[in-house]
Amino acid sequence: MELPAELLTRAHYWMRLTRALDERGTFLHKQSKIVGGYFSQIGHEALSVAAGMALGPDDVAAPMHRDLGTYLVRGLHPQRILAQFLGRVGGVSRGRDANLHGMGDLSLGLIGFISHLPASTGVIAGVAHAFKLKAEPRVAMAFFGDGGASQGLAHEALNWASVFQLPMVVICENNQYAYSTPLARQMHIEHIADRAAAYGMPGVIVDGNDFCAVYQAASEAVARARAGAGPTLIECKTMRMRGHAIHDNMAYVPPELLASWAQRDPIARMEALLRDRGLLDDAALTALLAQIEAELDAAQAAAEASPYPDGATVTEGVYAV
Amino acid sequence: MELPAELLTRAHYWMRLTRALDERGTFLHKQSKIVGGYFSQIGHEALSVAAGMALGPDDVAAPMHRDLGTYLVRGLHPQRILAQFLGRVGGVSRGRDANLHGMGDLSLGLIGFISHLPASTGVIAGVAHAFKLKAEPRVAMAFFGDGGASQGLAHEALNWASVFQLPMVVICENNQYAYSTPLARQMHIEHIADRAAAYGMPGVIVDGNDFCAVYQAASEAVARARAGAGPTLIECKTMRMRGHAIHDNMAYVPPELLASWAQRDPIARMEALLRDRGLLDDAALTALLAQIEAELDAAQAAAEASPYPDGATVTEGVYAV
Amino acid sequence: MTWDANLHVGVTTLAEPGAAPASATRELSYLEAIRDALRYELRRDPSVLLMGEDIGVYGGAFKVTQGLIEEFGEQRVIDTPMAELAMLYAAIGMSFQGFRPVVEMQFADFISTGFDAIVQFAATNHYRWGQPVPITIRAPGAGGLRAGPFHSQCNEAWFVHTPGLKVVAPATPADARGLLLSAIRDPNPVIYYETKYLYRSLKGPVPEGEAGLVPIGRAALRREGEELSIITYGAMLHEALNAAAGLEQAGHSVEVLDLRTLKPLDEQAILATARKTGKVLIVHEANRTCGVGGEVAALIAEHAFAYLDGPITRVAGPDTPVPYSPPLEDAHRPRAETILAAARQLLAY
Amino acid sequence: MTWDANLHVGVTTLAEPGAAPASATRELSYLEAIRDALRYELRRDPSVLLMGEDIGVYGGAFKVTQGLIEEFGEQRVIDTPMAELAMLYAAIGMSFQGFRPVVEMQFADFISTGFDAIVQFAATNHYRWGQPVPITIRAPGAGGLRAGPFHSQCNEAWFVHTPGLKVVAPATPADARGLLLSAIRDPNPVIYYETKYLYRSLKGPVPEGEAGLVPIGRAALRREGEELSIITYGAMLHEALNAAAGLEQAGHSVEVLDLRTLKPLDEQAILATARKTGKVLIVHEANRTCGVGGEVAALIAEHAFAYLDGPITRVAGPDTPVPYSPPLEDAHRPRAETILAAARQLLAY
Ligand SMILES: Cc1ncc(C[n+]2csc(CCOP(=O)(O)OP(=O)(O)O)c2C)c(N)n1
Ligand SMILES: Cc1ncc(C[n+]2csc(CCOP(=O)(O)OP(=O)(O)O)c2C)c(N)n1
Ligand SMILES: [Mg+2]
Ligand SMILES: [Mg+2]
Repeated sequence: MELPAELLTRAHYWMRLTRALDERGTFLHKQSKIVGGYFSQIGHEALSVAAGMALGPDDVAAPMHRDLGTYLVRGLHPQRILAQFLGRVGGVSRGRDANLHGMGDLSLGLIGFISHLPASTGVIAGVAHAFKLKAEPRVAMAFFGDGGASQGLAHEALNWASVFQLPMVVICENNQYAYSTPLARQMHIEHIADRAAAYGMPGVIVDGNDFCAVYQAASEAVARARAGAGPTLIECKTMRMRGHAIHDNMAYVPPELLASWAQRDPIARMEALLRDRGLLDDAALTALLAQIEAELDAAQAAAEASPYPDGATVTEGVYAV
Repeated sequence: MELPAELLTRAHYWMRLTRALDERGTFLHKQSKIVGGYFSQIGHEALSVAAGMALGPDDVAAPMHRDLGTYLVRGLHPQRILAQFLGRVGGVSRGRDANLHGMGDLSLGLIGFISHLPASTGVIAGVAHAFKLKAEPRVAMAFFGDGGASQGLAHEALNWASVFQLPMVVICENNQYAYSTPLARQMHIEHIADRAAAYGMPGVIVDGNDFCAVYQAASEAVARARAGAGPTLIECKTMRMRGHAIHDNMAYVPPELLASWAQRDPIARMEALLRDRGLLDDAALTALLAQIEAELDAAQAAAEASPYPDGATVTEGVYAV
Repeated sequence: MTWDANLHVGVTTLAEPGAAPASATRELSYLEAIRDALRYELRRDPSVLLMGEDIGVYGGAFKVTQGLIEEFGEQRVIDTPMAELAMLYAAIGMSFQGFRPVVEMQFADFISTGFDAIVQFAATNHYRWGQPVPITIRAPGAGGLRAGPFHSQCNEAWFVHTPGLKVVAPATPADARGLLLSAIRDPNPVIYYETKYLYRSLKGPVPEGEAGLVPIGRAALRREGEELSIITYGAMLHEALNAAAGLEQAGHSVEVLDLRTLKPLDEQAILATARKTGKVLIVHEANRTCGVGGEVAALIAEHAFAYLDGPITRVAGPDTPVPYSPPLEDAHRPRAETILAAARQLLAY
Repeated sequence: MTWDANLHVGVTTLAEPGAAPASATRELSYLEAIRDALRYELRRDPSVLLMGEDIGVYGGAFKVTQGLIEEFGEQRVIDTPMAELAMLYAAIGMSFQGFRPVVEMQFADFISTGFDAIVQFAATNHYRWGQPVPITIRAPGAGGLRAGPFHSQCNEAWFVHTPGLKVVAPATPADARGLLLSAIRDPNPVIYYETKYLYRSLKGPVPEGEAGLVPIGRAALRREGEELSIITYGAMLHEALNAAAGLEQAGHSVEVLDLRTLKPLDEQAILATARKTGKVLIVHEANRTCGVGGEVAALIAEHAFAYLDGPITRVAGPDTPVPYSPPLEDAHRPRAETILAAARQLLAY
């Protein structure tokens, strides 16, 4: 099925925005304006944007550290993200949490991430459980990686979702590596989606660098979930195109592997498709990129104008009152 | 393949001993000589004995709370088990651990059980890992239940065993219930063995009440493991014929279900087979039961003669020196 | 010889000193008081739900939730797979959508299996992105029941140390009900340590309705005295009260403070009793080192130093797993006699 | 404004006071000292092996194990799946077959993911059935590196409270090496807290060979003094020494005790310094409530009471997650100035 032009154009914007924001993050880290760690998501734009776009406004997602696109699609403003990266009061966590951690905002249907992978998959099972108990036609979406797949919680949460037949969609982003650990050291199988059978749920394999493929698979799974037909596991095959975090030079990745995935860049593919369908030309792309840079310039200026939190507030907010 | 007469006769002894010891435990609890909890294993004799007998003397097993048969087969003397139940110094844990917990003795290739299910599956992965690292032709065997299958650790340990292609055999004793929780509330699949595919290892389903079936499947898996061909998951279908623990009247189990499994009693089946093959008659059975009672009488007397530990020793042995 | 044959037989009835009984009270066992609180909250607030292993059809390993699935249905009394970590994470997720889940750990000992969900996610969430996590975790803990190392643990100190949690440990039926109501209504994750030993062995008056609410963070002075303060919580309260009664017979006036809430500690009440008597004996069943007693001692040594007339003394479980065999467990668990001996020594200082 | 640009630049060189330098020493960074200990033990004892996420080919998130897989091969330096719980259980199983696994947690913060294996199995096993569990768990902990709530934790108190474990926390390169040798050789599960902050920022003399062994259970007096004792461990030692130097300039004589081992605590050394100076300031980076400082205070308040000339005072991380943003983290982490202020107050008491 061919996706509507409007949707593709929108997706293209989100994907480009995601990459530009990510590159800005990398640059801000080089400038020592972002301190501590920084995670790049280059290569994940198709899957994070597509998964996010497959959800409805009342649905809830728990993206992880490379799902910048999902945060954006769900309406988290780049200004709040940049302020978060910069440790400012205007950041999503008000300076309390680091980089992409803790970027939760339930008004946008976003669960904040913690490091302990794949924690938010468990939380999403609970969100989906709540939807089911309230008989609301809403869907909850979890994300975990090939590394996260080895954690006991991935198993427990998938099992939970299937026992209770919850409206849950699980995006497994198989980007070939968990930090330096290649897939073959993480598991003795080829397809993580094959694990869906262990829970009696459908498992789907898609090309994670193909927006349309991810969007279609995710939309079907969301529709199934919304219809009360239970959870789905979608494995998106992709590649982490940068180091685990910014300090990691990825010497452990065979250059041929990287090179072959570079051929499959999700944005290049999306743009080829758009050009094919007459939805993009050089001028339009140049204009879009300029627009995005302007948006991000403004967002960054606002983020940098946001103050650092006052050290005296360090003990505030531990408890809700 | 028909199993040798000698082996069947030996198995019959172990199964009868297991049941008699278990019944004695129940009786001692009724007499308030055993305090705290007590777990009956009635119905598990075939699988626990068969799995234990499939191992060689240098192999290691981590039986759980209903695998009394495995402990016996590996050479743990009923006297030490009864003294353990009675909290005496002569018990395997010298009075420190309760009922079937902590009955470890590496000289017998036995790992002591902790409550936190399925902990010893993780430990067994490490034992198997050690065998592989040392290139010793030894096998490590884990046991977990249908309840334990829901725990994250079951997933992590199976995955670990398959990633490292360890000489490990996993006996999943699917006895239909975890405490009061029926299988369908524990998982949305019918066969736990189907989860083996999630780890790229063979999954085998056997009738857990049929000694020969379990013995053959376990022996094959042990041989595979010993040959360096990696782990196997064996699901034994059985039924827990008593309450979860002694205080539990099992009101939640449909009586028909119990009745149907009573028809498949593992000892009755073994004895029918033995009679078929001319290896057992009434007189021999009577003699065997009398012999077992005498053995257990002696074991119990010795266990009861063993003193309670001295309270003053409570802090001893926390650390190895 | 048989042990503990009458462990559950002698039922202590505890008057609540200090508080005049509210007009409407009932005599309930500690266990009934917990069940009553659950039922009361389930009726009062449709967002409250229960989750746990075997809590529905079976009514719970200790029958605390008996009858509740019949009254509230399996949408609100949820039998779960045996998966503590997923259960606790799911509770967090439910709380994000308006529920107030009360999660039963079958034994407090199994709380470690779901540890990450509590200490990493639930405890930190409000601080990080401002979203409250109103979940209650019921942890049936402590020993004295010949249940061995994995069904007798007092592991509250792990959570008292972890920022972002609240921890309560009622010692009476009235507090069992009153603190559970408060825990469920609290917008923060609260770990509710209930003492299995007291389930059926302790009865007491329990105020009905809203009158029974016991605020989190407030200790209760169970006995007033002049010469010595015993600070304790949980089942040890009753051992301490027995010891205090013994000391009274010997002419000593002893104060007994029941902490009730372990996090946040009622520093005011702790310091007030320390300043009043100048001699403090801290008693808990949990392992001694880095237990709650250490924290209480440190608070006093810092903020009531000038008032002290003797060493701050602790009576606690020794640093070993809780052993199974009766003579060993008896040597492990503090009793009135152990407390008496320590108190005598401190009084003589 | 940029923060912490020179966090790793200024390298402190610490002379080890008290101990005359052994004949053969080298200047190593704290990180190099850890690596040296690992290499030394891997060479010395074929039963030693390393396990962890990304420790082999990659050399570890902090490059602590860099070069070791090249020297010892992937049978002894094992890259594992991302599964802390299985990893720790596997280590236990390996130890039952003669290995001495050293398990790296990528950050101390992830130790909670494998919690059960440590606190339920490893900690209790010898007490229960007499089988030792000689495993070492390396936990790179603590903050100051702008790493946020999940890469900065000081969670040692969980394990100090749990019977059956040993816990060490070296503060110098010499101790980093010497305590790691002892941890690996110890027949018990030892949690080895290494301080990321010191990895590259601290250098010092490290004795070679067997001479460098540092026994578990013995504190080190880093500075002698008369008026006040600062008791601390980990990165805070250096803040405390700076504070003590500042106090010396103001004419005060301050003693600094480095605990080094947190379980079992060196009670003798703790009580000796408390009795000597009569004024005790306890400093740690970990959250205050129910931290190791509480235990130290309680020990002193019980066993050195008669010698005290002032309130036992604690300076500790406040009871919050470790926040990310520099001004918040700086307000969270005790520094020489915070210690100075508390010490001045106590000296004036
Ligand atoms: C429980 C846990 N252990 C270790 C880590 C440290 N760590 C952070 S990300 C990572 C790799 C994750 O790999 P994957 O799940 O594949 O996600 P990716 O980074 O590839 O997107 C590791 C080991 C962690 N975050 N959580
Ligand atoms: C982690 C954990 N949670 C809860 C329990 C309490 N518990 C003890 S046995 C049991 C049921 C176990 O069922 P299963 O694994 O099927 O073994 P079975 O008793 O049926 O042989 C439960 C819930 C436990 N032992 N461990
Ligand atoms: Mg990955
Ligand atoms: Mg079962």
